[in-house]
Amino acid sequence: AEEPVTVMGWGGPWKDAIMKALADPFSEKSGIPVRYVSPYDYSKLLAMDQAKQQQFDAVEVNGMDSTRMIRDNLGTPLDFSIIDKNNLSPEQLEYPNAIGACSVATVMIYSKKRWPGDDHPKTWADFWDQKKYPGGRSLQRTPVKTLEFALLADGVPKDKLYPLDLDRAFKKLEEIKPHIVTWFSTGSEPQQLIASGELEFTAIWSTRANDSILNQNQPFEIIWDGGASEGNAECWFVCRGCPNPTGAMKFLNFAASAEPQAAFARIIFAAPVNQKAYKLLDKKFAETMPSYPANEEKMFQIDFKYWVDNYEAVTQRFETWIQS
Amino acid sequence: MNARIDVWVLGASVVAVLLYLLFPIVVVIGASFNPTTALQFPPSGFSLKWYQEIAGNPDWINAFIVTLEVGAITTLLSLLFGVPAGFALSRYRVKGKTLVTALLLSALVAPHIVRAVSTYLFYVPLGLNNTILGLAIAHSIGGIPFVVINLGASLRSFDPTLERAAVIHGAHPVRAVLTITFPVVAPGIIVGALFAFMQSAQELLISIFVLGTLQMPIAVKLWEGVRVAVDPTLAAASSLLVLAALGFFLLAALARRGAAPAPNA
Amino acid sequence: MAGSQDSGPSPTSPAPVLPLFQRSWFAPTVLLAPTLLWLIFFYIAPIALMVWRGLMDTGLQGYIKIFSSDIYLKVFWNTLQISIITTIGCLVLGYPIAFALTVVGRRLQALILVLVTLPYWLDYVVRSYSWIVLLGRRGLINNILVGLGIVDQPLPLLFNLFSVCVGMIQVLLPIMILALFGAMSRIDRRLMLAAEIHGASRWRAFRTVFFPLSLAGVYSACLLIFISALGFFIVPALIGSPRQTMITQSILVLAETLLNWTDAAALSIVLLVATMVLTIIYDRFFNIDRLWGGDQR
Amino acid sequence: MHNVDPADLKTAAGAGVRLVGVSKAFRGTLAIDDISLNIEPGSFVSLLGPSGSGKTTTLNMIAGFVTPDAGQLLFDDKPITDIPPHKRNIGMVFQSYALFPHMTVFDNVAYPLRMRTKLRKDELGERVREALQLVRLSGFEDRYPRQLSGGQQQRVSMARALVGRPRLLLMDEPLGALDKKLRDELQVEIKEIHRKLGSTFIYVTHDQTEALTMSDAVVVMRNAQVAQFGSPREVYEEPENTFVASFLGNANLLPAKVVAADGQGQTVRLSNGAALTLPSGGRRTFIAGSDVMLLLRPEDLALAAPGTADSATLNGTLHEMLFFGDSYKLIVDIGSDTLMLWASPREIADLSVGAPVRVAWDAGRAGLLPAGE
Amino acid sequence: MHNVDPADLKTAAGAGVRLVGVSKAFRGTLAIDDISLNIEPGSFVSLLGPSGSGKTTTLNMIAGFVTPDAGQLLFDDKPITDIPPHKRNIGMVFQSYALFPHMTVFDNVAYPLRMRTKLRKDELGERVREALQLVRLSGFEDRYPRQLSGGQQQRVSMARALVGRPRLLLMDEPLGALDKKLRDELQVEIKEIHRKLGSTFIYVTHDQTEALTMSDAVVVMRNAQVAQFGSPREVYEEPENTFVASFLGNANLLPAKVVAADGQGQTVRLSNGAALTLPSGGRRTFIAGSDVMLLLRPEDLALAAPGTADSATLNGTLHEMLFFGDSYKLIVDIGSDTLMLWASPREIADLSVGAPVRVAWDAGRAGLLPAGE
Ligand SMILES: Nc1ncnc2c1ncn2[C@@H]1O[C@H](COP(=O)(O)OP(=O)(O)OP(=O)(O)O)[C@@H](O)[C@H]1O
Ligand SMILES: Nc1ncnc2c1ncn2[C@@H]1O[C@H](COP(=O)(O)OP(=O)(O)OP(=O)(O)O)[C@@H](O)[C@H]1O
Ligand SMILES: [Mg+2]
Ligand SMILES: [Mg+2]
Repeated sequence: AEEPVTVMGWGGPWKDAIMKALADPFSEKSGIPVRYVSPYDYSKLLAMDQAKQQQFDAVEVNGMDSTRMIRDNLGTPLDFSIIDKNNLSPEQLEYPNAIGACSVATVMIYSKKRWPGDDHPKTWADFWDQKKYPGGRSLQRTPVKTLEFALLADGVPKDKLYPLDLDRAFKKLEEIKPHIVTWFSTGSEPQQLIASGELEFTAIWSTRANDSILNQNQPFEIIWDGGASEGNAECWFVCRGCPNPTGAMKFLNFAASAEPQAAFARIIFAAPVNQKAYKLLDKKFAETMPSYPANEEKMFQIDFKYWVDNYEAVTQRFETWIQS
Repeated sequence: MNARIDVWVLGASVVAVLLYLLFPIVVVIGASFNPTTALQFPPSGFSLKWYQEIAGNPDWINAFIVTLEVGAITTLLSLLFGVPAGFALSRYRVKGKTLVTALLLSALVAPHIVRAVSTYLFYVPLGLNNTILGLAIAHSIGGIPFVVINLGASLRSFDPTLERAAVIHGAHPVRAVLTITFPVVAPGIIVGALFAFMQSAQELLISIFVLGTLQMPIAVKLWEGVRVAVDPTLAAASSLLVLAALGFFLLAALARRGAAPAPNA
Repeated sequence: MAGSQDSGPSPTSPAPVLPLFQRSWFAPTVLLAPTLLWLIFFYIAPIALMVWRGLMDTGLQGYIKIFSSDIYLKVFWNTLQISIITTIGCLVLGYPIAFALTVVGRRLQALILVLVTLPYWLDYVVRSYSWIVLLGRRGLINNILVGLGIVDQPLPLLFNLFSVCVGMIQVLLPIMILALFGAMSRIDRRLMLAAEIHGASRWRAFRTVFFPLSLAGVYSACLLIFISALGFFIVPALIGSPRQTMITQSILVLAETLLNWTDAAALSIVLLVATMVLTIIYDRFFNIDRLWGGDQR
Repeated sequence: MHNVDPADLKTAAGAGVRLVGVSKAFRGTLAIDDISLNIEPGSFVSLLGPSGSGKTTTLNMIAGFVTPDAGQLLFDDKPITDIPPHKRNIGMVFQSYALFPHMTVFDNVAYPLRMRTKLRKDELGERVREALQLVRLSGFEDRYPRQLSGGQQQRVSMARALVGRPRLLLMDEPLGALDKKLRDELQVEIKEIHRKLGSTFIYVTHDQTEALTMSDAVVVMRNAQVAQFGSPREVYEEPENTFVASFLGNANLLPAKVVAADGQGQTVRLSNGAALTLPSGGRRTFIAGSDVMLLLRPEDLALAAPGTADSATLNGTLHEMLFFGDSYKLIVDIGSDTLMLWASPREIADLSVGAPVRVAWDAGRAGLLPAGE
Repeated sequence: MHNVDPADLKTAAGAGVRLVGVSKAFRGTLAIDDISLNIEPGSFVSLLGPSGSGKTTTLNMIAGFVTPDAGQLLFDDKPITDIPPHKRNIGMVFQSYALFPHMTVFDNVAYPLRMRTKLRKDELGERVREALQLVRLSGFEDRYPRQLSGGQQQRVSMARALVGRPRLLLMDEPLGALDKKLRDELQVEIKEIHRKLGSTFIYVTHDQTEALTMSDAVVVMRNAQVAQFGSPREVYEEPENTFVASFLGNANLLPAKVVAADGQGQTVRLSNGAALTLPSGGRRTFIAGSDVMLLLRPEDLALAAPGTADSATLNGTLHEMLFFGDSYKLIVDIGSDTLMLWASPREIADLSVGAPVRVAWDAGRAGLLPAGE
């Protein structure tokens, strides 16, 4: 039999989606079995690399970790004799040694039950306005995106965000701090809190927002304006020193193509980077995707280069601030 | 005894504490029947589909099996190392007893993330990563203190005259300890073993690192789900675990019926 | 009733007298050595190696950072505070139930024990969801309070120190109860009868006889709970606020998010050393021997 | 030796205790079987009986530690359940001592005083020392129970029971672990305290001499039942059955058949053929032909001068002779049965095992009991 | 009653035990103070003494549970440390029974057999049932210790010690919790077993009658020391000091002064002025003028016919008369001192308290002891 490809990524429903949309059809087609390993843990990938015991062949990492992988050169140069560039769209090849996998964003959602009319919150400035829009709100416990939201709320235009004006951002954050119900750290927390009525509006991952609205019928609506898009930064890599690079390339060739990307998006709402996939998606559904051009326009792109360089220092500052 | 205030107060506080302890179980079991993907209590309807999903998903079944395997070996190792240590610490004047104790107890707090990373790196040359045994060894570090402490507490009340009686009637001291001391303090050892198993079953980070590529114990399975999205499968899996524990207790109770009678009639 | 074994008169000292083991270094060495080696090899050595590598890479920088930043002091203080409250809470809630276990009939005892240990099998993560159901702004308690008009604004019960303690106590209470029950069931019940027949009301018999005799068990159970509480991270992360950040969470951020293993290891070492120091202080006050069944005085 | 004047002791009225048809079973073992007793206020009652006959259980029931399965317990004519144990003003010596291990001897003994009275510190110390002196343990105040020998622990338990001058004292073999000498001394003390206190004493013992010398009434227990309840003299001199007769003191019980019974007395024939005539008296009478047991107490037997032939003597051979310190125990073979009697060192000077002897018996003190059982 | 034929028992040679200058202190309390003893193989030695005198500690030392602070212990002339306790082939009855709570009575008793022998299952059962029958506990095989009364537990402990037919049997008050009747029966059994087994028996008791009747030798202990070591007759009839005299049996000890001492005998004067002459014999002699104690055992005293005047009588008044079942105990006031003696029911028929009485004494059996302890 063929040597299996080991893939590391997020678990739970994410894993189910990967298996159904990518791995199973791939195995069926190529005869190469896929072993999917979760949970996603970048530090583990790093530990394996340090120990020269890399066991993951292909990984799909988030924007921040993509940038780190590229910086630390943890990937293997892609073999375009196996990967057919023709099946890809240019957006997927933005980063070296990587192929764009999916596009996610962090957005604001609000309760339509609470603000049924047109007088609903529309911007981060509204989110900050506790007087006009009282109610439970939450943000993610990370400086990435949160500081950007604060600056947007303070009136900084979205193309002038970077390099971040940290003092200004923290000053603005100080205003909202007493009104934050919770600083969530897992994707499921805001979902639960919406369901149990604790939150009226919140920052949330677009995938989870769509799951709540479309699958759980929560009466919420996404505000794309001022959303934080990861753009094309969430990528597939083939790991340095992995046991089965050839298989991994074959897998990437399949996974990055349009049809699996569309299938994947349908299941887990993670938008395709491969624009060709939009042809396969229902229009109405496509409009809920962060990489849908109309939506992407309204959002800003997270500058992961900035973040990778400043992550530790800003996180320390953010943690000190948040804990006080 | 006739009804008395103190009995009522005690009874009421017992019921209150039990309600507090059991409340999460009620919520989780309730939520596991919710028909939609939301974790919701009280459930908006009744559906067994999350249970069906678990039954039909080999991942969950494997997770249960892995948890059992790791837990069993952990318990065994904890007993193997914990029982002699507990015995030595409670019976002998040992130099540096405080230090040994401190070392044992520190294993309970040692941040798991640090143990996870360091154990992973340490295991690489030993080839213990991705083995059930490797994880069980790592978990035994947290299980040993439980065995030692519970055994120590039991030995404290053990009447040493019993051991003397055994030795004088022909038992080699080691045999006296095995046939008299250990059976008498067995409840303490069993509680320690139970704790050792439980801490293994709930441990997360070391499991993620050491057992990463292939298998996944139940705690990791639950955690990875939660990090992305919560749906009632998690509640259903948790409920099954609790029900399994309950079933285990019932079986144990049935097995004990007719065996040794009550200790204090 | 008639003289059971465990409390018969035994005037001679309970010192270790197994004659085989009279060469006092031999047996304890044989018994302890494997365990110590095991711990040193699989627990101390990996951490020491990692710390050593860190020192090689970056020197003492990590430690300097820890002791010069307020944030870690604050985190240490949080950890201490939460652990103390949790320990006291567990003791207050666990003592009556452990006591009740010693007086009820055998069947009821078995039932309560099962009910007490059952929550232990519930995953940490899933059970914190239930506290949202109970304590949230739209949770059961607030719904009742607001519904009855006792308060007009929902009380902030969730995502604060209170909820963290509620969650942690619920997790650790079974251990506390079992540890206390173990200690209490070794107290000779006839002593309570003797106290009552000599004029003590039940309450005073409890106070003057049962309670002092249970103290040794209380101390060791508290140490166990306190030390276990020090290492928590899921509960404060899910139902606490950032103000209740505990040390393990900080270590997690360093190790998992920032990939700064050197500092993470340094912080862990500080935590480990602190634990050892606490244990030694405990020994000073309460005599660690009690934990192992040594003499009471 | 006893410097404490028990006249100091405050006199409290003794409590009356009544058991009505009380039973108790432990998982199938009947420990108490339908017992009724009426214990007069202020009396000294001993419970006597073989090991396992239910003495401790009876005491525990009176203390309220064991709930009867059936029957009623009255304390001063009130059902006992109406009074919580600590208000019953009882003192108790436990068979297993039940000393508080975390308290010194002093604190153990002071316990009832601290619970029941508000004595000043010096008065309290005085009373405790007094009690310890009574049990000969002055100077042991600061020891812990585990530093005492068995007998010393028992005495501390007794001091604790006595110190509060309770209305009812329950003592479960309080002198069981003591040597004869100390036992004798403490028996005298206990009687003295009983007299001065006026409390009711219920005293479990397995020593019949103790029961007979100390008590106003003796309850002989057997197999969870009361075999006989009466004054020491009654139970000793007029036992109701062979069990009581042989349990209390030594008894020669010889199977016999009544051959004649009239106003003058009853004549019985032993299995070795000898016929004996008992004068009529207060004892039980049997019709001619009944199978009976003839009770001859060793102290009513004596060696008769050899050669004298008399209807009140029995012939036999000396089978065994045991040294008992103050006397010798003789076993005499009279054919089908043996007789036991005591002889002083002087009397046996010229006797040896195997020698023929004649035993004289006191017809007026012999008794007849129903045979069987 | 005893259907088991002890002749079945295999004869094992008894072990010899020697203590040479042994001492032991517990935190300042001297429990054993420089004791030397030589216990012959196969003998039956009783340890007798007041509560707390060190009996249990001595036994524990022989068993090897307590290490002496000083001195040496020899077992069959080998230092005891050379033989580990479990190989010493000892049986032991513990003062606190020390039954294994998790085993049934059967398993408790079978324990030594399982440890020391490889008996077949049926043989084992046979031996256990035999041992239980000896202690009258047939039918209790399946009970757990906590379901037994105090006395029943003690008997199980005894069966466990006996069942293995050990070379040395240590018994710490093995009959302490039993009633007189059972005690008498079991004493006979124990002696019988001793005879058949040929083992050495070391027997702690607080009952001097038991010690005197059963033993080949008696060790009287006092305050951690040996007060006297000798045959029962020696210690009873020739006590070395007043402690031994009064501890063993009843003793009338009268302070006296030797007024004359020659080959014929010694004459002493009591504090009430009466002079008594003792014939010379094997006893201790004192020079004239010494302060001594005159020892008169109650059994050597008797009521003399009133009116007879004799140098071997003492005059007094009857002070007290106590019923003892088989006899009456009389206390006679002779001025400065009191005398205790026994009388049969017949003798006291016409006596009442306060009456003048004459007490005859047996000069040949009286003894003199050094005064002052
Ligand atoms: N907890 C119990 N479970 C079962 N049987 C019991 C229990 N307690 C006592 N018994 C039984 O009840 C009977 C009476 O016991 P009790 O303790 O009253 O005897 P006792 O007269 O005090 O004897 P002793 O003189 O030996 O102390 C005994 O046969 C005993 O075995
Ligand atoms: N562990 C101990 N700590 C302190 N003193 C002790 C200890 N064991 C015994 N003693 C003391 O040593 C002395 C001798 O005790 P031992 O038990 O040998 O007496 P015993 O002769 O068996 O008395 P009893 O007839 O009352 O059982 C006593 O005064 C006792 O208080
Ligand atoms: Mg009893
Ligand atoms: Mg003793």
